Amino acid sequence: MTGGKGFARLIAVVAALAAFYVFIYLPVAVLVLFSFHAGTVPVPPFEGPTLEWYAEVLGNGRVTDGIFNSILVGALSSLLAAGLGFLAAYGMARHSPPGSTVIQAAIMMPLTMSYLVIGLGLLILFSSLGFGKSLWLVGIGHVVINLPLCFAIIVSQLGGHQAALERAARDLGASEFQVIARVTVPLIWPALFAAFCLAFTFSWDEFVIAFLLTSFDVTLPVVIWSMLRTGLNPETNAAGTLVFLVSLAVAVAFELAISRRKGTSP
Amino acid sequence: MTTFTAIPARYRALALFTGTTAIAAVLAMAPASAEEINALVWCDHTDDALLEPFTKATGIEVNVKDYEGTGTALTLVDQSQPGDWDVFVVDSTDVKRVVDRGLLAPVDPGLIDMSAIPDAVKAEDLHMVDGKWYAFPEKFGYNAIAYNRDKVSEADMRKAASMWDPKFKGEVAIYDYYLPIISQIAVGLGMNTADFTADDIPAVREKLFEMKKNAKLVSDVVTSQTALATGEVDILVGGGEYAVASLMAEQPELDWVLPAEGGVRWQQAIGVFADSEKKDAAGKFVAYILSPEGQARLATSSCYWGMPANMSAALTDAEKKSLRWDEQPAFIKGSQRYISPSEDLDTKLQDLWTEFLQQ
Amino acid sequence: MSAAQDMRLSGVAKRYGETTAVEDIDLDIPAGSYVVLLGPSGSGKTTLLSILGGFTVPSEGRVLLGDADVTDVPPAKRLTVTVFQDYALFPHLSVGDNVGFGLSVRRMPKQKTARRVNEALTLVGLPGMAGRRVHELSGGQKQRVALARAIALDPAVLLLDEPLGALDLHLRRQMQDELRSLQRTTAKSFVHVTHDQEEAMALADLIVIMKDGRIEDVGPPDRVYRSPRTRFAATFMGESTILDGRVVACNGGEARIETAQGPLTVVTDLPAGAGVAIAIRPEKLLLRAAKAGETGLGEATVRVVTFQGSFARVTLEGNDGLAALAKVAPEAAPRPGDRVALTAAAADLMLIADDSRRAETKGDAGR
Amino acid sequence: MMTPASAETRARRADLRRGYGFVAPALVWTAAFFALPIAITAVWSLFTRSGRTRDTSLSLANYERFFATPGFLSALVNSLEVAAIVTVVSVLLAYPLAWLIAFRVPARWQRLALILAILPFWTSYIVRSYAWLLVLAPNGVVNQALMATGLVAEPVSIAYSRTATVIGFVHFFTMLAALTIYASLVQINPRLLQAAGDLGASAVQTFWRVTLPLSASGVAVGAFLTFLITIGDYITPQILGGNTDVVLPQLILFQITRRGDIPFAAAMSLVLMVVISVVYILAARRLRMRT
Repeated sequence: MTGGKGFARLIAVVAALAAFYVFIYLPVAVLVLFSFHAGTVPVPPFEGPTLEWYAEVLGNGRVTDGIFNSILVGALSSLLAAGLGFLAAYGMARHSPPGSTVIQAAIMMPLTMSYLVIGLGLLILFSSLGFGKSLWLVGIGHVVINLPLCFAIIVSQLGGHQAALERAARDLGASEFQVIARVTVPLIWPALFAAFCLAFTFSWDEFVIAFLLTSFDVTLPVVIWSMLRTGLNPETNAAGTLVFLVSLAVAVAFELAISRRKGTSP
Repeated sequence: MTTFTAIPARYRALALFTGTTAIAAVLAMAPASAEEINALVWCDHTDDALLEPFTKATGIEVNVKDYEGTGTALTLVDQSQPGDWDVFVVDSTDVKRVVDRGLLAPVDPGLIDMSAIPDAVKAEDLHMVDGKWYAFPEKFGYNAIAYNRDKVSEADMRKAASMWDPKFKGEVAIYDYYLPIISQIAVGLGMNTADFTADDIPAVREKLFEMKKNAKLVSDVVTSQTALATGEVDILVGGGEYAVASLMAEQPELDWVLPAEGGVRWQQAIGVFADSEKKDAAGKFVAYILSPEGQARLATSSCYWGMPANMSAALTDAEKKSLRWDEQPAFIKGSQRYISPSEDLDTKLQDLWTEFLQQ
Repeated sequence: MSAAQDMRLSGVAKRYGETTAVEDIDLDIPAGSYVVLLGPSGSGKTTLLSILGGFTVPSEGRVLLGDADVTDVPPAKRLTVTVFQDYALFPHLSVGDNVGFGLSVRRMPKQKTARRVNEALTLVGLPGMAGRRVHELSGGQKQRVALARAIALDPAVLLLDEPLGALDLHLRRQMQDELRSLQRTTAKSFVHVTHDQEEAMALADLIVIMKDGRIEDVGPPDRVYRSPRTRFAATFMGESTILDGRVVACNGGEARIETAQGPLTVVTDLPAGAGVAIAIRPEKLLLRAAKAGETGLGEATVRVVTFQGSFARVTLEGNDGLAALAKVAPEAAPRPGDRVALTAAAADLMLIADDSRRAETKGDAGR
Repeated sequence: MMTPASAETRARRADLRRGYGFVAPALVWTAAFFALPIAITAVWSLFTRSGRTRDTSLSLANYERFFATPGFLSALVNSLEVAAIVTVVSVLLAYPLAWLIAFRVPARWQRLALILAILPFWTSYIVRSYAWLLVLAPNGVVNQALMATGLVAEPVSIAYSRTATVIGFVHFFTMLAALTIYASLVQINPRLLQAAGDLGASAVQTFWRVTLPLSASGVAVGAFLTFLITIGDYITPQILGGNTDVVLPQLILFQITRRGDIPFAAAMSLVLMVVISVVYILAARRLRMRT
């Protein structure tokens, strides 16, 4: 690399990346800033800072309930989606039943459908069956939308490499369950984890299905939506910032856990 | 040996997570020990400051679901199972319609002190059917014009025609609720909302669509408020004290007026669902909302402020000042109620609104 | 787990739709023998190993282990263990856990497992390595761990799928010796797949030469080398010069055969008129005129001479386009373009029944 | 009696049983909670609402109403336009970002770069859309920056418009498309690029003739997801669009929540479904042709 040209190129790369990150972080920065806004109206110019809105939001039972409900629905539905997705992916990859293109298309189909259509369908289905709206229905809907995603991620990771190792394990006397538990799952653990995390993220932030299928116990996005519609103050910003911080902490914790694991085996 | 130092570390996080959520799930399913009632309400009833004292005093938990507009509320009821709901807060002008659908049970007027409610607000014609009270008036306010005094003159805003005056093109926000806005146009055109029929629709429609040409946005309370506060728009059609009272302290240039032609008065009432299985608890909640303390908390609820129906509400002087307590007699006189549509007319008005949104 | 047992394939074929992977396979693997399946890629040797291991269920025929029919017994329940080409060591487990895997899925007590793991690791020359991580190992060490993992289960038959393919030449030779001695120590049957004929000769009690899904020849290495049954066996298992000919007369077990390089006599009872091939190993092809008891094979032109250390490799073109190959002492090597005479001792002429008769002769190949 | 031929058949059958056994739970779930609801939605779309009750005699009235009313059709057109613009802009922005991260950021920083790009999206989608209102406000960051640099003298009005909706969408989908494109870029064997260079291709030629075709699947997946989610989303246009440029999901939600006309909402969502399916089939065919 010739010094001057290389340096110029480096600057260009850094500048381009910086521009992207500014764009990506712009609303988040404003959001966080105005969560400390001292006025009741979260509009420029900024005044403050104050922690008043955090106290408000943490004292707001609907927000904390919403967070709890969101974690509950997200964790259970993502676990189920990743589990069903894994089983299907494993069956497809290792037993390749005939008609696998059709099966695959059937499993992937919800991915090509708008959440609104899925949510309305479930609303009609459950109301004609006489089921009341509840978080369980939201969880069911979230499994529907996340199952194809989990399936796709996991099936793409179930390659020939693990197949050879699974074959070896079977040869060494492991039952199918033992193969899955002791070889397949540990080997594709990152894919399973990624599928779970992605599913959780989608569930955590999903609005329309949750909006249509809940009444009293609602998830955080629905709480935030009604906060937005029902009062102009920086409490919403504080709630958004808290969500961000929690997510950040979780991401950092997992990142540390993974890198420490790597560190034990140099 | 090495297995246990290396591998389970991968599972540990998941195991912990799974365990926690499983416990959480069990906790969530555990039946709540306290008595619970479900209330379908406007958002001002979702304030913890309003609900907590009641729960503390009676041990009754109140689950609230907020809606905006009677249509939404009725849709929610349609999508529920009988017995799901106990308490209903609804626009006074829709009480009859709701009673016709068999949704409300009569309430015992002995529960509350009627004497402290002004006659215009008491409006027996709205709340009573066949001589029985079905809902009690609890709170009211105005849908008029909120505006930025630095940008537009109060004199202009006092003219109803300013709502569709092309000179304000791009400076107008419209509150996204068909009943008050249509009523407001009707009042602005000199009509009487009580006599509004389907024949009046074409005239309103014309002005409504003229107004849409000026409008920068049609949106819910908060989006409209934000637009007004950020200077995105200067005028909020359908705005009133509920929209700007909370902003005035920081942005004194924001204000609201009733046009000379008159404004529209919103008024909400509280009743008990006919198929509620907890009518006693629901009745206690109604009584609490209409008690002086309940009225004070409701009037200054965080979602929006408004005038308490019960004039004996325990409000401070400062709060009364913010609500323009003293000017109420004149305001009430200068304002009309929402159009009170039949099912058929309501459908027509909603279709009109859908068309308006798509203009 | 088990003492060594005989394993037998009888009438085995495997088809995938229209394509045939292996066909007409009859093979005995005597208990305690080292069998090498030798053949070019695509010859079906890996399919055969897979059928032995239970990963592939044959379309026809039976697989017997001892007296039991194990044709569709899954690998997990079969007394065979496979050492895979790429070792298939579990990257998420330590060396010890890899070796102990088979024992631990059978719920063997931990202490006993640990003891067996150490024994197996010691046997392959890796004592005390149980705590290592797999990715810390060298190629040769991985190979040994894979072996130890298989041996720890004490299988009746150990199946090795090109086990040395990934190693460099030096290491491969060393591992060959170790494999051989491991087989002797454990007294188990080893079935080893390779395409390297030197490896096959170095290891095998019994070599199975395969081509196009069929067995071409089976026998001890020296027999297969000295007297290959088919033309393919003669060229794949070491190089050969092949002369095509026809029996013109047969008399008391000696046949006179006409070739483009002249007449010659070999011991056989083939009838007159039969087409035959005669193979001569390069080191047996002499570049001089025939003496008494030797057979002259005409003249040839030297094409290429390559120095190979202890010998020189000479390719020649003889009468009728014959492609001949000889190995001679370097100091005696001719130069390209020289005309030389070709000669072989009568005993070094290896008779191969012609390809047209292969199908009939192959029938008894496994016996 | 066991014949060897049946051994193979039996083994294959056992394998099939297991295969279907593993796949079955996911299939059943999808059938019960995806296929069935959509089938019921289709039936309901043939009902009509009369007053607050339902007329369950089957008719195409809802579809006739949809296609006969200019307002509804224009919402569909708005939806298509917005989704198309968002898709194109997002991919155009995401590709360079993904390319920079995959090929210009050192390998050990790539993970961090990606995490940094994803992090903001862990904030609530709704709050983020709302935050754009503050960013785009007349006295917001964007206008202040524009005025400070002298690009404009007066604040530009961006919020509550189709532009604002598009910006809100693009913000999210640039990240999403960058992820799918990055995933396909890092799968390209670097030796292929070296080989192209070795065979005399310039950097630009290598990009157009090797890198881009090999990452086409990532682009297609990212673009399709963007289109799909954009055309079905309610939040962003509702918050940022100011209800002036109504899109189909807003009308569907309007029918569900305010008018309670579920049959009509069902008909509209089936129209939306058909549109998405057509786009999906086109995209899938294009992708198959290219690979």
